[in-house]
Amino acid sequence: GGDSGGGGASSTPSGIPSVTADEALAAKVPADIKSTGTLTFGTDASYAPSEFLADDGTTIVGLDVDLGKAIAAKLGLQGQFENSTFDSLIVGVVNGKFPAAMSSFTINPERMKQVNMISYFDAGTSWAVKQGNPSGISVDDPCGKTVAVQKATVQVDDIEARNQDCKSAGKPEISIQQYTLQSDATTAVVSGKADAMLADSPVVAYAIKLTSSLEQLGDIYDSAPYGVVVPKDETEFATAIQGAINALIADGTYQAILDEWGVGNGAITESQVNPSAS
Amino acid sequence: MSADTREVAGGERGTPPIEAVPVRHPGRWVGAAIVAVFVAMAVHSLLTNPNWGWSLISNWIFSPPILKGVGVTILLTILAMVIGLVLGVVLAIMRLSPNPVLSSAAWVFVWAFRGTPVYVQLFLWANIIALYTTLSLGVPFGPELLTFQTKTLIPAFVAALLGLGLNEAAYMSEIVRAGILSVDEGQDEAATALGMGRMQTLRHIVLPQAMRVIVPPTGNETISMLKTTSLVIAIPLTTELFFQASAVGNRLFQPFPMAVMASIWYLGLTSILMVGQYYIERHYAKGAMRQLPPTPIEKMRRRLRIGGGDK
Amino acid sequence: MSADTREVAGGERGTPPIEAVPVRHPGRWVGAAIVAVFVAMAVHSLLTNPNWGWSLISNWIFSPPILKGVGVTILLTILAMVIGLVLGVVLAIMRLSPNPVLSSAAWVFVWAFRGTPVYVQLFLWANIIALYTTLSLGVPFGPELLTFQTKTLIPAFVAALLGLGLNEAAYMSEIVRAGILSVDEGQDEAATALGMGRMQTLRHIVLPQAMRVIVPPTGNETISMLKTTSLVIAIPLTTELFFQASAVGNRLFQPFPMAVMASIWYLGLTSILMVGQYYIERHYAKGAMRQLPPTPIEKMRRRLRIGGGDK
Amino acid sequence: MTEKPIKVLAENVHKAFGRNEVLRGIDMEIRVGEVACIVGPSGGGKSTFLRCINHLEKIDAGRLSVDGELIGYKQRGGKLYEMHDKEVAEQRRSIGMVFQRFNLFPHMTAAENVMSGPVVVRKDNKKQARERALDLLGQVGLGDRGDSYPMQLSGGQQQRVAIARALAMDPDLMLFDEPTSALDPELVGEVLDVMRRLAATGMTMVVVTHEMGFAREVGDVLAFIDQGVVAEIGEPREILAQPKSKRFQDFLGKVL
Amino acid sequence: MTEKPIKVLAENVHKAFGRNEVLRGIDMEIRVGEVACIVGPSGGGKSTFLRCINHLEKIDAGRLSVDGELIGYKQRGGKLYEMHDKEVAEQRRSIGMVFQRFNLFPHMTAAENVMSGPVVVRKDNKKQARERALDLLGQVGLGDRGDSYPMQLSGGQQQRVAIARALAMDPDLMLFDEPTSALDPELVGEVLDVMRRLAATGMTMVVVTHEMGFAREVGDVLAFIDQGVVAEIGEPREILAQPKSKRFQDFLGKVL
Ligand SMILES: Nc1ncnc2c1ncn2[C@@H]1O[C@H](COP(=O)(O)OP(=O)(O)OP(=O)(O)O)[C@@H](O)[C@H]1O
Ligand SMILES: Nc1ncnc2c1ncn2[C@@H]1O[C@H](COP(=O)(O)OP(=O)(O)OP(=O)(O)O)[C@@H](O)[C@H]1O
Ligand SMILES: [Mg+2]
Ligand SMILES: [Mg+2]
Repeated sequence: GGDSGGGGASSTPSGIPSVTADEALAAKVPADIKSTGTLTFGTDASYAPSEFLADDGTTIVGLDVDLGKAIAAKLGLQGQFENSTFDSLIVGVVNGKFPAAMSSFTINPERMKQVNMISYFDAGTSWAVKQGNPSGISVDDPCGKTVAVQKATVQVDDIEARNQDCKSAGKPEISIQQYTLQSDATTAVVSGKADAMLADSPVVAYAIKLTSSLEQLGDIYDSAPYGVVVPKDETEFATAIQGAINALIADGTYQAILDEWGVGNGAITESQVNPSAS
Repeated sequence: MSADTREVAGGERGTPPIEAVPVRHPGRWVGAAIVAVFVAMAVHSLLTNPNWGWSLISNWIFSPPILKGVGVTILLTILAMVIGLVLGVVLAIMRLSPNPVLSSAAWVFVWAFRGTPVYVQLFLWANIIALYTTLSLGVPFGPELLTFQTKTLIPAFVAALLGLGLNEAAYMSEIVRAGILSVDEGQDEAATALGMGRMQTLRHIVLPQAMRVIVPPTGNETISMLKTTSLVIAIPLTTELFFQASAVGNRLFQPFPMAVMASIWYLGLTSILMVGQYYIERHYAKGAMRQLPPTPIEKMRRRLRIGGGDK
Repeated sequence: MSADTREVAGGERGTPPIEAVPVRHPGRWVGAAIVAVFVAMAVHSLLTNPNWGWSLISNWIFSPPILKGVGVTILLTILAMVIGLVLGVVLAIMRLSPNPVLSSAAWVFVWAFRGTPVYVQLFLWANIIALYTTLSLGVPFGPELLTFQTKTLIPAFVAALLGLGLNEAAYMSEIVRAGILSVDEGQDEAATALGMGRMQTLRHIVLPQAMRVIVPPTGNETISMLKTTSLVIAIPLTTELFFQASAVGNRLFQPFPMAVMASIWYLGLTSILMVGQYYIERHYAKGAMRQLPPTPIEKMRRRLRIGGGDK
Repeated sequence: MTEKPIKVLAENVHKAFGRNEVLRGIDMEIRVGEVACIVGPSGGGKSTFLRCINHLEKIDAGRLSVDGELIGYKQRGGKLYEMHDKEVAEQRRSIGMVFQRFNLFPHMTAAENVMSGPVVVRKDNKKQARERALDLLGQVGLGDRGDSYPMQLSGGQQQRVAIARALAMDPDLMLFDEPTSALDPELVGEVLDVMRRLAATGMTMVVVTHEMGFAREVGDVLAFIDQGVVAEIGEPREILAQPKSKRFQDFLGKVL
Repeated sequence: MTEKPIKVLAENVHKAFGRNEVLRGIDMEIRVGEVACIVGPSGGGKSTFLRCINHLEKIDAGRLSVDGELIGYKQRGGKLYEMHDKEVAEQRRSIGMVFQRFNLFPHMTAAENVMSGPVVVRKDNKKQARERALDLLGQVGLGDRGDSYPMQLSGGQQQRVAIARALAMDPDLMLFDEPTSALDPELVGEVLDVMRRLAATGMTMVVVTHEMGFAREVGDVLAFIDQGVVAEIGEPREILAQPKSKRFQDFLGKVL
């Protein structure tokens, strides 16, 4: 995916302490992965700051990448990220194309029916509009306006629900633009192709930080954790990853990485496998 | 064919027809066997591999969103072809006009639209908005007389039509032009000698005859247009068949079966068009040759009679 | 031309050439004027509207990621065409084989690949992994002898090659087949009578002659392949030109200028190919007709000499 | 036959295609009601001259007028003005032309071919135009073939339809460019008959042909065009009897 | 001329295309060194019979053998087996064929045309094959045209190249299907001369032709094939002098 990341973001952050493997956790890693020595995460690199392409157009960088590599390191593995379309990621994990996926997956029941999800970050949904909200859109009444979202994200359901309300309230429909890439959605707002976009709070925050022409609309809502995705049957592996995350939280690496990407406020205190609350 | 041969040959002097043991072609059958194995594997997996999700497909293939998608796809195809055809004729005539401004303008149009991917063109149309948030009609360099909000003026569907239609126009203009040039010059001369003007000649004499050359490729264009509509995701226009199918696929975490389902729809629609196309071509060939050309199969047969009599 | 006419006519009996006031074509000039206005508007906005971001374009058009993208696009085009050509010839021969298994297999292949959008095919190739986590070679219904991890088997670039190449093969096979069928049957007969087998005849006699019919459309296929590569986003293959361009565009929140930049690249590349194509076609026409056909321009001119002598 | 007014007047007509000088000073006058036959070697410029008469080709130098009216130009004061396409078309209406290769419109029936001029150009009423067409087809002996398409007709029949088509515009001058040389020998006669009858009606005709018999019998004037000039001209029987120029003698040697 | 062994033996040969019975029981024997000429009305089945002799067409009933060997079939025990393409190709090598429309390979020079058989089929060494080709071209009077492409040659020259091409495979039987009927009259002679000389070398030849002169002078046997049967056969001069059957008389009436 294109990336909303400006200049410096590409180089891996320096302030992150190096991670040492934890044998106990490493022991829980499935044999076939252990044998390869690398843990490959599927991701959709169009979602700055969580995962996006650096200026060279090829390297994948971002919050999830740094976290994922740290988790892998804890498990005594080499972390590695592979680009794919967002809608093919979970299926990819289900079918074993990827042993795991990290791509800002908001944990929700439907997804947990398919896979195990290990929480690692708290994010909500928030909206962005052009500076000064020229089209006068509001989160509660987007009816008749043009709104951009990324295909297959939770925000699609969100905006479609709101569109239903508009219809039932007899108001004009929302014209929803579904983009393959989040960066396209963001760009659509900046270029005036859409009146507003809604996406995960860190993405919106980061986009606003990058371009002066955007501002946040309303507050963050629907706060829900992001989760690492692993196959349903790999419960042991799931707990291993959970352990790794908690270890990272404990030794401060976790916080360091979040701060590095300016999303420290989304930190969680403890990682869970398939948290019921969401 | 041996059947009626026998009877025929039997007719005279009751000669026994040749009863020979047919020759074996091991090599050829090995090839066939290999192909057969692949086919078998394919079929086998089609039937057994759950990932194909046939049940899913059969559940969804006639569901409202998909049918709506099919409708939009067909509508897009028709409208885009109409735009392409009309504009194409205009461009072709401009291209052949003695007026340098007109002909070179047409040339540039065709060159630009044939030289860039339609996917990129669609993307550009969608983003024209970024360029002209307000589209102004007016004297260039002068005051703006009329202004529209392009965002409201160019919704996704219109953008898609523009993108597909203008692109098609570039191709159609070449087809129409070829058709016009294919008509014998003697025809213009005769018409001109009767006192017809250039436009009258074009309309009453040249274009009707050009149809023979224009119609068949137009059929092919329609077929490929049907497929090209799947690219409007670049805009994005989300009501079209493939987007709808993959949206369902995402909701169910089953993108593959839904894509297969979309393919089935496309195959069905194009197949219908292809059959029509085949007969259109035969029809126009007939006009040209008085007597029908052999069908591909006939041609194949005749050719094979030679390879040494394998029937 | 009036220049040399004058001198020529002047030659004899020193007759004064006709010095006539040329006729005006108001109607035509109105048309021209309208076109001119549009062109002016376009140029005007091109130069004045900042959104075009010419400076951006000039900054990025030769930047490493874009150049890399161009490279990948060209590479994809070449490799996909090679696959398409080779496989296309095989399919064409299968299609013409007397063996029903082979010919119908080829027919189905062509039908399926020509009947579905290449964009959807690419999507399917990218997701085939989801279908066969492990691709197994083996006796159908029987034990699996060999198995690969498809994930390791099909990286994005290969998937793109497969998708583009196989799709192209379907089209090329039709072109090759048309070429083979275009060769006079007397040629097979002569070869057969000399004692050549069908494959020898095909290789030494038929294919070389079929080239005349095969090569020109192949050129067109190459041109359109260059544009089709922009669809590999369906996989996604992110190193290709348009994806890289729009990635930059997104990074700078300037999608439009970057798309324009990509278009400029495509236009440049296709223009080069088109020129080549033009001469290929003339070359093969020459072979066929001993004497070159008029260039489009010549033809146009001649036609216009008739509309009533406007030059 | 001197007192009739002049129909076609060519004075020193020049025409070149690029560097190829085709007409290098043609002089000819044809009077109302005359049948002028033009003969000459291939490439001599016969067709080109004929095409200049109805402005299918534009002359480079000289004067070419029909009924005293310049073809393709208007003279106002000392100045020449090119005519507008419409005016040229206007002039062509009264000049019928018949081509070597017939050039019938293949997508129209014989009757529609004959109607096409009147209906499209003169905007005649279709019904009357059709009656007139069938009448004309009758005159060329094809009254019953009105609904046949050209490709269903023999060459001779096609050429006769072409003549009827030209006549449908009620021309007072008819140009024929080798009307019979694309026909099988046995079909030549029927076309010449029609032309003969047409001549008898007093139509002014300019006929490029290789049929010396026709020229001798029907022609009032015979012109020998070679290398872009009228090399010899006169009363057919006379000049065929004793051709003066060497070139003409050689030519006759070949064709007779 | 009776004692020579039989080269081609056709017994009651039948061939139909779909419902169209083309050969309805052809009987003919041609002995080594004979020149058999076949004449007959168009559509009578002459070409088809010729094509059956080298199995370009498959016969439906009857027996057709060359040198006592069945064409296209093997007999083992009482049973007939179809031959494999390769074996048929094998048989064809020793049978040369010359077509009405020459069928030279347009993408090859004359020499390459002549070489093509030996090089592709017999895998001869290119260099020697070329020498042989030029030698053969010399024999048909085209020693100097080895590097010309077919379209640079006249019809007569092309047909002579075609004959050389057939001879390059060292056949002991040559089939000619109206070798001169696509040629302008003035070119017929040169081809017939070549064939005459070829006959003089003792080559067995089957010639479908309309050249009665050639048949009378060179032919040892003349067969009249009509409606798919040999309606009359015998020593050319005799049967041309007093044709028995009515059909043959009529036919001769037309062609002579
Ligand atoms: N449209 C044209 N463009 C260029 N050259 C032309 C054109 N028309 C005719 N010519 C040339 O003008 C010369 C005279 O042509 P024209 O047809 O008038 O001869 P002609 O006397 O009619 O010969 P023919 O008896 O073969 O018809 C020829 O050399 C021909 O090549
Ligand atoms: N390949 C074919 N398929 C179908 N019918 C055929 C084929 N070849 C020949 N025929 C038919 O067989 C009949 C005899 O054809 P053949 O060419 O043998 O006659 P012929 O004696 O050679 O005539 P000609 O002198 O014109 O060559 C004709 O009616 C022809 O239509
Ligand atoms: Mg002429
Ligand atoms: Mg024959």
